[in-house]
Amino acid sequence: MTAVLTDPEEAVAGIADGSTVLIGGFGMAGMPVQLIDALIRQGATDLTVVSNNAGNGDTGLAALLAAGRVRKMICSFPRQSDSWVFDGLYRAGKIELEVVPQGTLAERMRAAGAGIGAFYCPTGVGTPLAEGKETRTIDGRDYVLEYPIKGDVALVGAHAGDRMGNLVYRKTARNFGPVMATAATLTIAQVHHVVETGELDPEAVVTPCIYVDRILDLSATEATP
Amino acid sequence: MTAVLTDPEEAVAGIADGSTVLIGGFGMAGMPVQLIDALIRQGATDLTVVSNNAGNGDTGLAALLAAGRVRKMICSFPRQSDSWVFDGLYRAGKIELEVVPQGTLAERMRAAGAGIGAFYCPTGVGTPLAEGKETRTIDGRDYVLEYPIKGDVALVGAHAGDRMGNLVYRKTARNFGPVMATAATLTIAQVHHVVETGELDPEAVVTPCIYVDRILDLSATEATP
Amino acid sequence: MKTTVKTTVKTVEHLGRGPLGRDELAALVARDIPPGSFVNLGIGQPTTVADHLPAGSGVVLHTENGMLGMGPAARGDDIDPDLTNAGKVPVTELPGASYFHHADSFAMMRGGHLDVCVLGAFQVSERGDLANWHTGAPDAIPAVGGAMDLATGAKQVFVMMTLFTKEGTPKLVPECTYPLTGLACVSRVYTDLGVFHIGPHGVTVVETYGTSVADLASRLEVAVRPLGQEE
Amino acid sequence: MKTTVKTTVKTVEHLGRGPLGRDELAALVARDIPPGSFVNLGIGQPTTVADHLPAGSGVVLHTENGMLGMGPAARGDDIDPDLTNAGKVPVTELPGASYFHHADSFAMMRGGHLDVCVLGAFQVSERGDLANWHTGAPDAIPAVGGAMDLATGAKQVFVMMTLFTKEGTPKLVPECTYPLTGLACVSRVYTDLGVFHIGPHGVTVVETYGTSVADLASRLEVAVRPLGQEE
Repeated sequence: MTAVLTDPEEAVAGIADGSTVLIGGFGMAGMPVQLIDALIRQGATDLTVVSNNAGNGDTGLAALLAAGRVRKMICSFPRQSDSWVFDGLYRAGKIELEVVPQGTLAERMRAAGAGIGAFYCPTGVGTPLAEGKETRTIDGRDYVLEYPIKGDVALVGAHAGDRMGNLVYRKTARNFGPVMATAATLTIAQVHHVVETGELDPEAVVTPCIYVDRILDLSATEATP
Repeated sequence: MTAVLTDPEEAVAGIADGSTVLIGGFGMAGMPVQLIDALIRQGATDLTVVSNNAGNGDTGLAALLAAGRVRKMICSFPRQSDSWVFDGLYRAGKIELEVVPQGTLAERMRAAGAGIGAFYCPTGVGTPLAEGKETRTIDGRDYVLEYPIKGDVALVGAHAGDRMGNLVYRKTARNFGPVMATAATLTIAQVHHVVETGELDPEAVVTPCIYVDRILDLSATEATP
Repeated sequence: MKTTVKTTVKTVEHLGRGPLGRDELAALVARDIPPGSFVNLGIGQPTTVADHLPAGSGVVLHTENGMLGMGPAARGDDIDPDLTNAGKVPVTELPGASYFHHADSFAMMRGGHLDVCVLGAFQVSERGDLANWHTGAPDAIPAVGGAMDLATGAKQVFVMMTLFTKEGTPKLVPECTYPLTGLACVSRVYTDLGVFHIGPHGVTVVETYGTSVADLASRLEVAVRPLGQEE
Repeated sequence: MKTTVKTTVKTVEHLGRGPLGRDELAALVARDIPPGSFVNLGIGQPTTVADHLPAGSGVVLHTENGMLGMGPAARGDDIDPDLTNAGKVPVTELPGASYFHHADSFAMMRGGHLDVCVLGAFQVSERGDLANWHTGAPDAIPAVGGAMDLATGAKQVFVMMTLFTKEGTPKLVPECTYPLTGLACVSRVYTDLGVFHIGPHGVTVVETYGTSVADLASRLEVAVRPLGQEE
């Protein structure tokens, strides 16, 4: 059953050193900023972080990196105009990097959530990102074998949730959240508000409650938009 | 661009002999009955039909089978209390049957729609349905290699569509429709009514218009529920 | 590696009564489903477990045709042809329900997100192999549905069945003779004559109804141990 | 197997003018996108193609961060942090839009459902190999984003680029020297000096701007043929 919490520290309690943490968001849209900040205070270290980017500016994921908590980044696009924290760590040899094509990143997490052992993917064939990977020709087309990425924890930013744990997102802030929620042992979502069970349209629920362990309700700490 | 049609004959025009036809529905929920009836009148034969069941009673898919148009059924559950048409053809050796676990059936069509070449699936390992299939142990668990099922045509029953071709479904009538819509070269959906573009909630669209080639609007021929 | 587990819990032999009736069996399964679990109930007898889940249990029912939060069977005006369970029986929707398509529904199953599924069976082996989709009869038309997906995907597979066929042949067996649904997937077997747990070290009898552990041991080819004597 | 294709269509040499400006190039690409297409425009210069699509073209824009039916860039009060394009620029929503998650969005791409994507490039080879994600410089931090997914998935990949680097090195080359994004995926190359089609029999010049086919042929190491002389 999903726990609905208002205390960010409680929301991230128990995340262990060495965990693989899936962090949603694409740029700032869907980024679970309050959960990341709480994770920094919580102190877990030696983390592998899976996220599309590798932090922007000095806050959020960049702050987690700056605090030295991340051993390895798995992402599609670390280099951005404001990714100076990651850039510095990488150039100093203080962080490992695995670059994965964006769709393969999403599909590998989907595979983890869907119980798929591995899949043949056409993306990246013949490129440096396929080096060392098993390939196979199927029906005349070449594919690379890709394996699931499973998280110990997923931190997801959704728009709203209900008391049972169902989630809805808003516009392109949906991005990686629904996939990551399926791929982690412990899924923690921050939402702008929590509604009573039954208030979300069952046809429009994006993440069913089965995938959500904890919800951090930000409504008490955020100004209503 | 999606064609919105009111004539069932126009909706199924051009389906060729020998086609693989994906037919949505689970029991009667989501079954595209009017499209199947039109396909019977259209006359295409030597079909491979992919659907969860193999027809009920004497109408719909059962009538297509009775008309001798189907060379092969790919389904998860042909045998039902009222599947006498299929049962008779099968026992008479007049139809081929490939039985696929229900989730593997859905995932194989999803793979076709998602450009996945093949995937390692844990379902069916060690059972007769895995016989002759390639297997592999990954991280200590056994998997069977499964290949995509691609349709030449998908016939889907949705609840409503807009003029651009976006679809929404209703309750458990959603079932196979959204997956089949992605997996066929030509996707034809029947809907109870068509609304103006912009009237469907973009957050709640289940099948984006890119997957839909033709919509058959039943509102003129159906009593409003 | 052999480990010895000794517990002070003892098998309960309900001797002053007959075997469990179908309703009693369903109630027993319902009792053992942890509150708040996500559960899929198979077609047929397992479906009746829903009627015995206590109010407020927080158990959420999944149906593989694309719904979480399924309610009881629909009656009268509540019947909606667009809302059925996996057995194609009209059902209802509870607050907090959600709908999803078949690939998402089976991703949920295959991905190990359901806590429990309850299935019927022709046979269960002492290793937990399940046979429940095909009698192997030469004229039978094979039909598997979602049985293999459930057997493979759920965290725990509970089986409900009679312990013996009408002909008196045991259904809890050393090795399944019917075609398999899944390998080493069943963790508990609920029968009219007793409840069995299947673990890495074999079959344990948790309770008996209208019979004793010794009697069951003599009638089954499978080695069954009472609780407290697991090896 | 070699086949000989002869057409009566001739390459158009626009000689009484200079090379195409960036806006003219974007307009040229926009002109060649069939009405009603589903299109993904890459980050940077390709994004500007949207400004040149004629009203009523019915072209539907996809953005890989989970939207179909993307509108123009948002300004002023329309800016919504929850609605951006793949370049993280705030955009707007058109009637008939839909949202989906990242796995669904890239399934749409990988599955071959987009008619056209338009990408920038460092190099394109005569076989249509694309290099656009990495300069191969030893100190560069690799970052691929969705480039490989688009190159692999779209039915047609259009490239927009200058034909030569600032140093005068051709970017349409016999063999890419930069790390590849995709193999044999580019079908058309739109440059300031000319438009090229890449087919199974090599590179054809469709139009030139401020230069001639003969001049381009002399400056490129790739064999380029005028239209009507494809082999």
